[in-house]
Amino acid sequence: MSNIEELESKLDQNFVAIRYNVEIEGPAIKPENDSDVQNILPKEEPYKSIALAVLYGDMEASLSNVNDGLEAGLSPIDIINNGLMKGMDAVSALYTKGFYFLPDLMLSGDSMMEGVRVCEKILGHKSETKGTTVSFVAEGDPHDIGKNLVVMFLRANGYDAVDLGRDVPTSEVIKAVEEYKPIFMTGTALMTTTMTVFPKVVEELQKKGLEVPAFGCGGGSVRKDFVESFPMSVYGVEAYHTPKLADSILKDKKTWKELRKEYSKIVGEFVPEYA
Amino acid sequence: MSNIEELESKLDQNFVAIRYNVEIEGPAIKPENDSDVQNILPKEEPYKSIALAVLYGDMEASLSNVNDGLEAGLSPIDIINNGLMKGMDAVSALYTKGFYFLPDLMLSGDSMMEGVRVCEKILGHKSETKGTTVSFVAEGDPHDIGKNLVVMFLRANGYDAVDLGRDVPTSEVIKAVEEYKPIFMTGTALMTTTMTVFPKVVEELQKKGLEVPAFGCGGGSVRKDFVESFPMSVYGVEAYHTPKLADSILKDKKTWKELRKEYSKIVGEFVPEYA
Amino acid sequence: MKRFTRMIYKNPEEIIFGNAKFPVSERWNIQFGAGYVVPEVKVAPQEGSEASKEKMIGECRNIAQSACQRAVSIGLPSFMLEQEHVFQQTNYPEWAGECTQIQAEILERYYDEYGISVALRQTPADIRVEERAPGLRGSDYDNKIEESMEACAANGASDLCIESMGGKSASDYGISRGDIKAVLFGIGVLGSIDMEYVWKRIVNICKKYDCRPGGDTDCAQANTAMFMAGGLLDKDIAHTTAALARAMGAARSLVAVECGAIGPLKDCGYENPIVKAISGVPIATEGKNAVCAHSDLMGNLMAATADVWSNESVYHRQEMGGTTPEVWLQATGYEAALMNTALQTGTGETLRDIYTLTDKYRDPQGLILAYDNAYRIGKAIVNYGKDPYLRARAAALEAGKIINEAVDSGKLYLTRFERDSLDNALKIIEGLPLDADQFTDECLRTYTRKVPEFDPKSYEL
Amino acid sequence: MKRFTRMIYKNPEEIIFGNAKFPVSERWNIQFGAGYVVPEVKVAPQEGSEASKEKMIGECRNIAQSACQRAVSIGLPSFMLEQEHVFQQTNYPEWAGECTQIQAEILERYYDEYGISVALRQTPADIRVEERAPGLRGSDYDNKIEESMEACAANGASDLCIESMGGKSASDYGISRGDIKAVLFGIGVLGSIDMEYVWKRIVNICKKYDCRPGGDTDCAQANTAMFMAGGLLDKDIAHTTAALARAMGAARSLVAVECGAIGPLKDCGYENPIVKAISGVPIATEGKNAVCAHSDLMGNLMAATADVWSNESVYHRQEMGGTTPEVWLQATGYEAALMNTALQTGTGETLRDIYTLTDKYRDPQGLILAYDNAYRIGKAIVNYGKDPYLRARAAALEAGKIINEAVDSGKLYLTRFERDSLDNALKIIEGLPLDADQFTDECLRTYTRKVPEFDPKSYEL
Ligand code: B12
Ligand code: B12
Ligand code: SF4
Ligand code: SF4
Ligand SMILES: [Zn+2]
Ligand SMILES: [Zn+2]
Ligand SMILES: [Zn+2]
Repeated sequence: MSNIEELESKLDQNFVAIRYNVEIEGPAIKPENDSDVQNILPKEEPYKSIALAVLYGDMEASLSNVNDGLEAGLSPIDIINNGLMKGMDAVSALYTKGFYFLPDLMLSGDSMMEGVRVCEKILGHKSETKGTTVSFVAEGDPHDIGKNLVVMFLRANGYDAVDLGRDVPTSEVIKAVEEYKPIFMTGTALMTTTMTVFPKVVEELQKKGLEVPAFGCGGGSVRKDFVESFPMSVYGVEAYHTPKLADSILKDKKTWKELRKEYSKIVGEFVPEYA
Repeated sequence: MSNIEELESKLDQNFVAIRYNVEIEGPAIKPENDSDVQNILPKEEPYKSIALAVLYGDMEASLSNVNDGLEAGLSPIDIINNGLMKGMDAVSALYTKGFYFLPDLMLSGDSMMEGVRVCEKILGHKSETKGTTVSFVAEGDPHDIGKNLVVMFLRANGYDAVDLGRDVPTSEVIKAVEEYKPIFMTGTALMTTTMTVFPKVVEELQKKGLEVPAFGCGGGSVRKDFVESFPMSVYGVEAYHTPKLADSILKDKKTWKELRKEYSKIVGEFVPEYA
Repeated sequence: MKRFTRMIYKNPEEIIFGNAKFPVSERWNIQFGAGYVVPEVKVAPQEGSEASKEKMIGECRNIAQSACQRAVSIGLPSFMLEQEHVFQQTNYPEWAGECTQIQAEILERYYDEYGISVALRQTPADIRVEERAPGLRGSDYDNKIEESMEACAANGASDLCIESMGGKSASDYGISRGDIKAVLFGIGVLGSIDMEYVWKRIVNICKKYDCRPGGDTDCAQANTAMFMAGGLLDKDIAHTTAALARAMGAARSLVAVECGAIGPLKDCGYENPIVKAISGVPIATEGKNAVCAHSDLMGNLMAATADVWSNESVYHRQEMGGTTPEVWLQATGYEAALMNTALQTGTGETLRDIYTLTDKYRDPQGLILAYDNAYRIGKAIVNYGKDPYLRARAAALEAGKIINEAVDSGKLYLTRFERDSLDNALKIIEGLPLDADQFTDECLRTYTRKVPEFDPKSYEL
Repeated sequence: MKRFTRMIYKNPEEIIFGNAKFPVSERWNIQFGAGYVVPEVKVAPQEGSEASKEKMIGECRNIAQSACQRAVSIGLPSFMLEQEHVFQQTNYPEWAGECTQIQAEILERYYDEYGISVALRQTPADIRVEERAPGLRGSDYDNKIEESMEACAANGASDLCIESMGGKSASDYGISRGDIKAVLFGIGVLGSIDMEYVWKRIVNICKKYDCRPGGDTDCAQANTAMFMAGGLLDKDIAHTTAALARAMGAARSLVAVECGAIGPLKDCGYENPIVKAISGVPIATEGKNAVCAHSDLMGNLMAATADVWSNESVYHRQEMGGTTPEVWLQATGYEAALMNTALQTGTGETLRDIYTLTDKYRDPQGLILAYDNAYRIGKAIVNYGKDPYLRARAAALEAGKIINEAVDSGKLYLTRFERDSLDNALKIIEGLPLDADQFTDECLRTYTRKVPEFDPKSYEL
């Protein structure tokens, strides 16, 4: 027996580290048995099956359900709104509660989007979305996962999220605002030396007399105090906050000033940065 | 032999910690043999002895030298300017070079001040100083050593430094400015929650139409960015910088804006906070 | 009042982190010195939070919440939150009560939900001003301290501390001039007198509640010397002078325990290893995870004897790695975890010894606090245990001896400034009277004149 | 190109901090892995410093100067300064050169004046953008990286590193969906291919100067997984998935060494213990003194095998305890001092083991990097050493086995999410083809469709 094994044999781990994630885990339940999910899921078929396939992130089942529905003469709009989107709503609820995880969300999102695409082909045009948003990663910055999550959350929540990519020149951001007139724009930067792009974007917009209702700025090194040092902006903390911010702009006509003040309330949880 | 002794016997300290202070120490020299000191010290007696007593921080010798000089009919003003102050200038030079330490400085300062007091008694009034300064510790703050050093350095360099003490209400600071019209004011705060007094002081001054050429703000928790967020102020780093700042106001008519820009140059050394 | 005249520890080898002869239990299922080390975190309220009670409460809530969140997120079995009051929190006892209450609520919620062991330390500020009559006793400020202490105890603090300032006037004068007699007077005599006044009161308050009297620190004196001494290349105070002040500080901080404080003693008392060796109470210490706030020359050594391992109040703000309560609790939490692993695996003594040796010869200040040397100073103190002055004097002499021995054996090298300051100080101390009253009289004559802030009435002298 | 098919270390017990089979010397009298641990510090340039070359140079000077000052002020025998370039420093090679030059000058001044051993690491940024043709090879950005590298080497860098991004497109897709096949493709195949391209070039540049090729890190992939996995209570990526990605990352980061990198490998390569076990080169690691920048679940464990002990780029600003270069160098400096004391006193193995055990069962990611387990993964890799795909696959399978053994022996408990993700991943990996070309073909078919950013031409596929 080597020395580390000998030491290890004496160790009572409870004095060193506690895996609270394991300690607090409740019993396993099937996702469709969760009470919130039951409230969200449609009762009638085939919507129920369509939603369930999304809930399970099962792309194949989702596609065949959607095709079946279309063949049975259901309207593509109904399939999207009463089936696919409901499934996604249920997924979001489970994610918020901590029963579902990011990969679930991503796979469900993929399943939903595939279904929507099929429906849109039948429709012959893009389906109605809640609104258009624009997202980008600052020029000179390669870190794009946060932005990818933001875009995914927006799409999963029914927004038409335009993704400009990473290392995006400021001029392209301005062009996109002119073109899409987004109801919300998000910028991600993970470096002290790239977050400085945000105020430049605002300045350029103002020069051209353009405006967005709010410009969510987030990313690993970005600080609230920095973001609040220029106008139009709101400091964004978690990617899954994004659709809540967008919703509150859309539904409650919140301005960027109000978003700053009511952030915690709008996203519905304690946010240390905003306490 | 206990275990720690056994371990200790194996230890080659050069791999753990190096006492660079010991490593770089040059040979001992007598203070009066230092070339800068020789340039500063008066050549003629009794000024030379008076200055030397200050240089050695020898209060008794200083007093008796001064008394001897006065009895011999020298003017109190000459004793102060050509004797006591020269000694102090030499002390400052040695402190700046790192040959002298704070206690040397304090004791020399005490010796000089005692001598000055005796001369002033003969004069019948306060001796001419370079100018008046006002120093205080912010309301609610008990930490006063930094302020005490600031005051000591100012006095040692020929300023009439008014010391308002610690935990000083803002109203008293304003009153002192009205009364003394200082050429420089210093505030010390060592806490995040007391440095907020500084902008309040400035606001109150402005309300009353008062102004000081510059308001040096320093202390353990105070940050440059904070100090530069309101007008009239200069972030102060080391207590021994204070007389250099005051001198540059006095001689070069520097404004607080210039002090901010030229801080490193004025104090004559690399200051990380200003780099 | 009981005075320590014998060592509770019978030999230095017994002293080790996470273990104290007299462990302390506090609510929320936490023990100190009972075989494991507890990490501590504290964060200074942001600028502006002092502007209103509501802001300060929000600030305190936020600090507690962030710390709890990180604790469970990295799997800490236990931790202590300390809040060091700013002026307003103590000057308005209502603030003290409500800030404590919100933090207690949050800690309790995490205790209930996760079973994590927690503790809440409140440290009201010593806002007394000696030079403003009536000085240290009976002033408005003095009364506010008492009320704040009670408000904390009544509203959920699991223990109380203070950094009391008695004797600062004289010691400040002495430290900045290398006048070791003034330092000894300020710490050994005045500091010890004031401690009795302050601590009898705190102990009485704690008796009424489920709240423990923690401890004091010689921050106002020995830490002041340490901070002014600075790094190796600083040219202010000799590090040997600071070492002597520290040794004296142990004689003074011991008074809290003699009045009934049971620990864990307050983190910034770098003299705590000595007090632990004498009295057997658990101690908080800080060192290499206090870099956020200051630079000491014994970052590892201070862990060797810690029962609570702390950071130091830091700006409350965002770091890339989270907010500062999160970041710094993680820092102390991981170090405590290392110590606990060592204790669990029977390698605690080895870790203690390498912690110690890392800094033992970095600087004279660390040298005298190495647990073997701390023990020696403890013995010097208890030899004169009944006399606060003589024991502080003995502590300084023993510290000087320890330094000289290390120099003689070629393990520690001093600069000329350190060497001269030490020789000079030891010569003076050796020449001092062996009678406390005589010493006090002499000092009263000298320092009431030389130190304008010093007010004998504050010490009933 | 040489491939590792045998372990340089003959058994895991030989692996310990401060010692590598193949120590590295750099100018300014510093050695890595030669019996002592070197502390490292790095600080991110402030916002706004990117606005002009002059500002950036001032910023770099300031960082170097502060670090040097603190180093001598606390008595550090040696340290390494790293500067991770921001976009502009790499995109304008002139900036790279001049920033390096000023830092080299300052370090040299301290080396001359105090005799302190120093090193200057420069890490140009991988600014290539795969999804923008011509992608990873031959684009303007790609050429700028080369020029910047050369400018650094010519102006005083003592070694060069990079965090290269090859394969990120596929691995990002896979990590966020728990698609382990995409992760393996991104790391094991694409990452390894790109590493060859990047590293042959760096090694060639270094040959021309007194500058060493340091190493790479799987930051873009394994760290991304680790960061997204987050703390114990986060609900994004399963920590078991992140552990598998880390194991694969070792197979990929090894390529730098195979191309001629000699270490110390770059600090944030948490896979470095595995690479060290295989190749014997010194490594930089980071952990509990990187809390400023991120929260990992193995803060102590990563010290067990460190030859250079680092913080992580932090805001450049003032703390109460000094500026951040000072504060964080003191943090890593004190930890390195502890390790060096242990090495000196013959207790290094004990410290290594308690470092390791502190985090071994905190999380599956730490478990597989414990030096004994790292060694096992290393063996799995060299068994298939000649085939980058198969060795990454073998690494993941071995990591899975290690986790399952710990679970079976009751030492580690997994959540359902971790359990399911692991079972699922292992099942998929086991079912993958044993032929690299076949695997690559399959993946090309799947992921060119699913991952819009992925461009096979960037890998000459
Ligand atoms: C992984 C990583 C990389 C990977 C990135 C891979 C990828 N796919 O993106 C790679 C290897 C490419 C990389 C490279 C570099 N990196 Co890097 N990297 C990281 C690291 C470790 C994690 C980033 C990450 O993906 N996090 C996970 C994602 C999900 O988080 P996120 O993007 O922040 O998003 C979250 C929130 O911010 C929020 N959010 C984001 N945007 C928005 C918007 C809105 C509206 C809302 C509501 C929310 C929101 O949502 C997410 C949470 O849900 C960070 C550390 C850190 N603290 O972030 C360093 C970090 C960003 N990198 C850093 C550095 C220095 C670099 C390099 C410059 C180093 C170098 N010289 O080589 C290079 C970049 C080179 C270049 N081109 O300039 C530094 C930046 C320091 C600085 N100057 O400020 C960091 C901070 C590390 C550190 N020191 O702490 N890096
Ligand atoms: C010693 C000390 C004390 C002693 C002070 C004794 C004394 N004689 O002053 C005592 C015990 C009283 C004390 C008490 C407290 N303290 Co205290 N204390 C310190 C400590 C450790 C050192 C301070 C010191 O004397 N430094 C040496 C002097 C020389 O430095 P300085 O004053 O900063 O001056 C230097 C420069 O700033 C400059 N300077 C200063 N002013 C100016 C002006 C100009 C113009 C210029 C050019 C230069 C300049 O010159 C000097 C250098 O040459 C600091 C730590 C630190 N980082 O500073 C904490 C510190 C200030 N204390 C702190 C705290 C929290 C407290 C308490 C509130 C704790 C409590 N709850 O009990 C209490 C205060 C109670 C109250 N009344 O409110 C915190 C403040 C945190 C915050 N909120 O921001 C600090 C920062 C510790 C920490 N966490 O890092 N403390
Ligand atoms: S030194 Fe630090 S820990 Fe100690 S009392 Fe003062 S502020 Fe608190
Ligand atoms: S994780 Fe940190 S150390 Fe590693 S490369 Fe990315 S920024 Fe640098
Ligand atoms: Zn203190
Ligand atoms: Zn402390
Ligand atoms: Zn790193």
